[in-house]
Amino acid sequence: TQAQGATTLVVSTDLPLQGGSKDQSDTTNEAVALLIKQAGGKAGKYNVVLKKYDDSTAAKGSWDDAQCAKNAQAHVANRNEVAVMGTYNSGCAKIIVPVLNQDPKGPMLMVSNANTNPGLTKPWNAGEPEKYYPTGKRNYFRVVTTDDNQGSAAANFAKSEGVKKVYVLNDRQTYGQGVAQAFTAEAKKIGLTVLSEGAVGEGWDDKQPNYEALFTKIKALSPDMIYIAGIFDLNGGQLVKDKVKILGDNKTVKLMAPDGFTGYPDFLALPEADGAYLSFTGLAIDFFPKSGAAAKFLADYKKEYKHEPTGAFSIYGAAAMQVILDAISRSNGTRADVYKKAATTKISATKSVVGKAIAFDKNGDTLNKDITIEIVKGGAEVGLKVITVK
Amino acid sequence: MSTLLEVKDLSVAYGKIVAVKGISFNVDKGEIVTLIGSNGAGKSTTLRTISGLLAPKSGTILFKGEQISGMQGHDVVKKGITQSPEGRRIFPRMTVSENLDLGAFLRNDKSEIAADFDRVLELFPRLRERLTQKAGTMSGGEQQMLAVARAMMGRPELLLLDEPSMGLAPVLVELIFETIVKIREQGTTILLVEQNALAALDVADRAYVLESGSVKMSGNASELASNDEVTKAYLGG
Amino acid sequence: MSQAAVVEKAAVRQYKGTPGQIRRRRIELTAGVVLASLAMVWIVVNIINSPAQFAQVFILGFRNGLLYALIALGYTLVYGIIELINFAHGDLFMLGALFASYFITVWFGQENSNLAGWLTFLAALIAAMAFCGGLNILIERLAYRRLRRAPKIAPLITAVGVSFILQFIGIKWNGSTPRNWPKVLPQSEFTVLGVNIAWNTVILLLIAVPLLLLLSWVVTKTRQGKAMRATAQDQDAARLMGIDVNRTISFTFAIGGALAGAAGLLYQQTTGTTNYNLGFQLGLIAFTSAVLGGIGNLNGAVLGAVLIGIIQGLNDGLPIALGQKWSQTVVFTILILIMVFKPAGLLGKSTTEKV
Amino acid sequence: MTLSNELVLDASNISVQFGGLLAVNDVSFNIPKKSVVSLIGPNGAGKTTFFNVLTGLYKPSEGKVMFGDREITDLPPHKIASIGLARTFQNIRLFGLMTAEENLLVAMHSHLKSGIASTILRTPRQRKEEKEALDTAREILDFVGIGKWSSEYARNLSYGDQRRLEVARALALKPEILLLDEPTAGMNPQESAVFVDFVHRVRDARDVAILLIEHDMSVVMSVSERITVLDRGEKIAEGTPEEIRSNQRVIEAYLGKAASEGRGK
Amino acid sequence: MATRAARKAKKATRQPASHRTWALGYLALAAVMFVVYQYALPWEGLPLPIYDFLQLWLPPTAINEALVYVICALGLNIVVGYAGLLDLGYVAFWAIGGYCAGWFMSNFFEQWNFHGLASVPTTEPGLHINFWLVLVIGGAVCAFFGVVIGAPTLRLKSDYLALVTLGFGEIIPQIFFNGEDINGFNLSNGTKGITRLDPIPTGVKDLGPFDFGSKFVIFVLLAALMVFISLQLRRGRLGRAWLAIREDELAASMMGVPLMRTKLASYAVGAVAGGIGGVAFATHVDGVYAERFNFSISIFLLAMVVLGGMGNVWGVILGAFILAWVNSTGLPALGDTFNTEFGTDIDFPSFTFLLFGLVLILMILFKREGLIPESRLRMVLHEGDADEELKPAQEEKK
Ligand SMILES: Nc1ncnc2c1ncn2[C@@H]1O[C@H](COP(=O)(O)OP(=O)(O)OP(=O)(O)O)[C@@H](O)[C@H]1O
Ligand SMILES: Nc1ncnc2c1ncn2[C@@H]1O[C@H](COP(=O)(O)OP(=O)(O)OP(=O)(O)O)[C@@H](O)[C@H]1O
Ligand SMILES: [Mg+2]
Ligand SMILES: [Mg+2]
Repeated sequence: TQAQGATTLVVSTDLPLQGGSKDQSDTTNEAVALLIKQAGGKAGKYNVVLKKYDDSTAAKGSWDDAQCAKNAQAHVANRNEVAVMGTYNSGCAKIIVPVLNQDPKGPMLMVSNANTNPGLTKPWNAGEPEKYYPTGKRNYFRVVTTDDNQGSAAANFAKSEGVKKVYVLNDRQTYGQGVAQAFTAEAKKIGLTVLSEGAVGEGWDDKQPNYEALFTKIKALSPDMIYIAGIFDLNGGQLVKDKVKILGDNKTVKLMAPDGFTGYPDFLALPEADGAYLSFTGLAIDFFPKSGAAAKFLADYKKEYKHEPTGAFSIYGAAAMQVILDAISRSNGTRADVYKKAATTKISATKSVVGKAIAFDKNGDTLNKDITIEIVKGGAEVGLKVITVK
Repeated sequence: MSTLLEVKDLSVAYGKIVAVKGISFNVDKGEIVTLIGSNGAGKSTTLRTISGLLAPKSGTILFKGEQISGMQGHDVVKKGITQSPEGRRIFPRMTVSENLDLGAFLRNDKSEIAADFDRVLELFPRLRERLTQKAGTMSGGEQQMLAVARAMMGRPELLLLDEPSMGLAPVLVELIFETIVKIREQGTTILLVEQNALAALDVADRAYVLESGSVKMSGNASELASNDEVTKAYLGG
Repeated sequence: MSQAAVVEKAAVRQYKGTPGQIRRRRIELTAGVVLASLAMVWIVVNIINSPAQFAQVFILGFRNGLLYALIALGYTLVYGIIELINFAHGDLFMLGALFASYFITVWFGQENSNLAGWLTFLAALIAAMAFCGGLNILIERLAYRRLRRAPKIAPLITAVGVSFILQFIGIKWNGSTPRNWPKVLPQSEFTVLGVNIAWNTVILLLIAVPLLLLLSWVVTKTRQGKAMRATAQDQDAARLMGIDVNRTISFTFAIGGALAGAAGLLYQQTTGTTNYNLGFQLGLIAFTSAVLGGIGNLNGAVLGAVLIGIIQGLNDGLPIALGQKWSQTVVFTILILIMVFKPAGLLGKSTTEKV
Repeated sequence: MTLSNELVLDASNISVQFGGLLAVNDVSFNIPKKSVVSLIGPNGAGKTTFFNVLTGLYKPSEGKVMFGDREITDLPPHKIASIGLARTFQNIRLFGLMTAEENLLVAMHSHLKSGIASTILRTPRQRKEEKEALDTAREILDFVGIGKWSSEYARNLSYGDQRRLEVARALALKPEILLLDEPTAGMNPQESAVFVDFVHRVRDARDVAILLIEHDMSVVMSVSERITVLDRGEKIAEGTPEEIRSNQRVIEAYLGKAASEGRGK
Repeated sequence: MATRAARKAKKATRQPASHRTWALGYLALAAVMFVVYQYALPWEGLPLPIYDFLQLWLPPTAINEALVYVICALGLNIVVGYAGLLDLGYVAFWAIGGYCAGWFMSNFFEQWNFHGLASVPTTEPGLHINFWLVLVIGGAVCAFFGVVIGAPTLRLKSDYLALVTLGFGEIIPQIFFNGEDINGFNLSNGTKGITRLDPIPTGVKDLGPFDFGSKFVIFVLLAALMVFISLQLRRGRLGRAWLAIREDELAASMMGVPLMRTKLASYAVGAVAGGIGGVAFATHVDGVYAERFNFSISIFLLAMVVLGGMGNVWGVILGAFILAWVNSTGLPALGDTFNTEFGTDIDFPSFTFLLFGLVLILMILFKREGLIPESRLRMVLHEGDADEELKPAQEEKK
């Protein structure tokens, strides 16, 4: 009954607004707000207003599991709320999704712009993904593809570039380890020598002042390529600088990183980044079509806020919100209906703010499984090719 | 004789507890004045206030006519007042000679300092034996000697001694009182707080008897020593 | 007392402790020797296995250790004087690094290693030291001074509060993600016996070592140093000696801060990266170094810091080691072992209380 | 020596060395049951150090300490305390933020049995034990004359009462020997005189032997049955107060002319 | 129900009047909140403004989370407030408790199959043990680790001890953080965490994520248990020994108090609370994540103990509650309200560091004895105040 007669519905974002992810989350919120504003604050016949939730706390300075639990309850408790855009961290999603799923008036829809852990939607660890959906209904969707896809695409690309021996590093986070695991597995399968030990390679500690000793060790193994599976924010700049310092430039020993390194002007500005290969699970900002909705949205964003978004994830936030608005507009305005409509979302490439059509498979994963391979040249990401994962 | 130190209507409180309640007294140049009184009478509190470790609640302290109440401790020392405090308060992790050195912290006259150094060691030969021992490991009495010696190193005009004979062996108690007289002869004025009232009255010119934060009696030391009330209460007679 | 007895007494054995203590010490010694020899075996195996690599990572670790040392000294100085574990110190260092970055790159626009860059670097050294020293004085004045007589834990919590505020400044100034800066120190290296040594390591050494020497001269030889040591042991007694306790404490915070400023600049110039939470991690390591060496002891802080730097370097960079992700665990395990065998830190002296 | 009773404590050939300094040099010393004996000597003679050996705070380089027929040389301080050797401190060391009776209850720690579980559950046994302990504590406080302060914080008591409380706390250990280190320091002669009576009362009513370190000769001479004199770590004399008073060596090293002339303090 | 248990408990203990008042107040408040959460909030007829107000300022999950902090802070209070030992790594116990819940109440160890009175069907793979037993296990494991950590280190002097506890507080969480592959063994699932725990069996109903009303009661009772244990111990033989050690270690040992054993006991008892809090917290968020257990949480807990009033359980409860609330709810709700009221668009989360820092500093400067100080402590702290009142006159002169 919560939507009875109500024409104003609440849509929310749930992101870490404090600590290390703050900038990224802020620009995401900006993009989402802009999208809603451009839609005139409407989704079909409903008025929509945006509410921002913060899943981080001051004491911890990063996403906080208890805060996620609290937000989950708050989403459900907020009588007019019908959908959540988020979260940024897969761990947080694992706490929120089951609660939204069991919402007595729901389930409530959640669309993420950044969760890449496969287990949220498909079999991965024990009990996954079923344990996140106690009611058996699927209320969770994401507009980015999962870690496993891009790791294997990267391995294949590396082989095609003549790489024989590769050393894998990961940022010790869920995302980085997932990509590293997929890369390592695929690399071994296709006959590359993986110099690092273990299924996910070696973890780097983002709190270390520098990585020269680490690369000195790696140098002794004389790899052809370093695969850095992780997020640039986790001291990736230092890592790349020290890689070049010890192992030489990215022609001598190749460097490759997943989309956790894309869309960072800071990274591209580094002289040491030159020649590095990047992969992206979708399109990096620089790859957005130079015309159409995506280009326009980016231009509008810059005009509205006078700065660039921190990364592609921010624009993907707007894309996720597009999905939500689309679902609401086709729904009867109740939670129980909105989530159902999301499964049938189809946003065409011309309308999508990320320049690619958006639709979901039965798990809630995006059908968009293109992995773009790029190279850093002259301070910009330059596309090399697109690998489509089967 | 000119008045060196003048305390007027001094009150000092620890939070709500008023430990010194409007006492007045004065010390003339070249005198030995003693404050006696039972435990908790406020003697040490008075000395701590003169030295600037506590700020008075009300009242004034004049030193050579200049107001020093409320001055910071180090400024008071600069004016020429040093104290050998109750409980010794030597620097435990420094050696004996470093402690003595600090006694002369504000002085710059190297040769004079060296002379004074010798002088105090002459007075307390035990300290000379132990120049490199960490002060904190010395025996109670040895620490007491050090505290007095250290205060003397400041070569003050007014020396405040808070129970200098506490914990000293009888021979040394004698010695300390002899020393007090000697110091005075060299031109230092002394304000002495003692439990050993008999000995204190013996060397002092004048005395004030403190009780629960107020001056109860005052007068000539020898007169007080023969006063019945005083004898009964403080001299164990 | 007979003559014989006196002679006999002259031969009294040096005090060794009770049988219980001796037994315990023997167990500890054995354990210590076993652990130390395991460590030696590990080191020797690695040296034989890859000598050049060993030397290389040793030097890299040593350089990080020097940076830790500059921060650790600030901890130790402040602890030494008012027994406060100043949690905000690491964050002060972070602000120092940020200040230096802005000074060199934004305000003076230097991006390359040339004469102008060099001069700016020297100016930045002085400016960063002044900036952090001044800031530290201000912090002491506003946040800690009123708590002089409060139980130790009160200023400790205040320090946490200050740390939050400094991080707030950091996040506003730097942004929430690591920022990369150009360096004006030369990035080239020279090779000695197959080991690469960066020029900036040499520069670091040339700045850090004189600073350390200067500091130890100040503390052991000057009047100020004397005042510091006296204040550390008994503030009231120090006042009675004519020492201006407040000024002495301010001075201590000033030099602690100045060292953090220097460390900030040197850090920024060797790594080229700043982050708002930089101070947290390095502060933790520096604090650990200070305690490892014996808190309050200047030489101890330097020794502890260099040791931790080297251990981290070896652990990160040797083929037969646990690897970087266990770096923190290795450091703290070693710390705990040393504390067990040497409870007052490497150079600290355990003082027994006299009753 | 006139005292031929049974010994409660027998320390033989104790030496303590700090670096190059022999602070206690081959001192043998004993305490007969229910006696009051004193240890005097110039400053730095080694009295406190010797005391610390008896209470287990320092371990001697040489020699051994027997308590009855048990050797206690190597026992940790808390064990020695719990088997019956209690002390007070040269500088008062009460638990200032605990009430007077709590101070006593702490000292009874080793005599109480209840563990964590029974304390949480307040078993009948635990409650009985606590009640008895509290009664004992109050009784001792009454005995030393500060019963009315039993629930006052120790730090709020006056100096003299704090001294009493220290003794009371030591008595709560049910000691066979009570060691007092300069208990009258900071008292005026009047208060010291009261203290002398007090010591006698304790000895008589509480069945303990008392070892006293003291510089106040009027106190020492009036309470001690036997006096031992240390100088520079060595025992230079031992005997009754009269013997000590007239011992030339003691006069020279310690008492000084005035004292020997009978001026007491 | 909550009150009856408490009444019984109270009879058994005969706490002094003030404790009785506080306990009554605590339980009465808890009862009111239970009614609100269990019955008023889900009631459709509740006026929207009240509903919104409660959801914004006092959401049940935030209260439950705060209660977990209360439990842990009470444990830390035993170590820091009672025994006077500075512990900078208390989060390690929280972590161990949390992983006990993760290991024994989920399908994480799918390779093993064991069911102990669990609330899930026996067909579920993994170790499944009844929540109430896991509480006991968590507490016991933590007590064991408390002793293990304490034994080699408790002879250290205070600040060295603080550092060693800090070391353990860093090592143990890092083992969980890196624990996905320890020689091939998956101990903790690394940063992915262990998610979805078994519901809490109560005999009537199994409690899942939505039953915060019932979980609230459980947490209230666990906290009450910790209060009870704290008060009972404090007023017994061990509690006195702790206080004595806090006051003067050397004198305590000379009065027959065995230092090592007494300190270890405080560590062990404190650790039990950490373990219980850890298990409770895991069920609260329905999972365990290695990233939670960092140094800042240890410090946060310490701040709760100090700000509440070291040594006074009621103060600690209040301190923990307030800080936890400010952190999770107060600051964001304040920002929200401000922005809606004044139509501004201020980025409040970016000021939380500043506000939080100011809260800590101002509290210490102006209310340093804590919100509800222990009477003993008030004395020392006021002594400082007194000097301060005296000092300014001098300092201005400078
Ligand atoms: N730091 C303090 N805080 C609170 N009260 C104090 C403090 N110091 C002293 N007092 C109180 O002030 C009063 C005077 O104490 P003071 O030390 O001046 O006495 P005194 O005459 O020196 O005694 P004594 O002969 O014992 O040294 C006493 O009642 C004492 O309890
Ligand atoms: N830890 C130590 N290190 C070095 N010397 C010490 C140590 N402890 C005591 N001494 C020295 O041993 C000697 C004996 O000290 P002790 O404290 O036993 O003397 P005491 O007889 O109690 O003297 P007092 O009457 O002055 O208290 C002193 O000279 C002292 O300096
Ligand atoms: Mg006094
Ligand atoms: Mg002595």
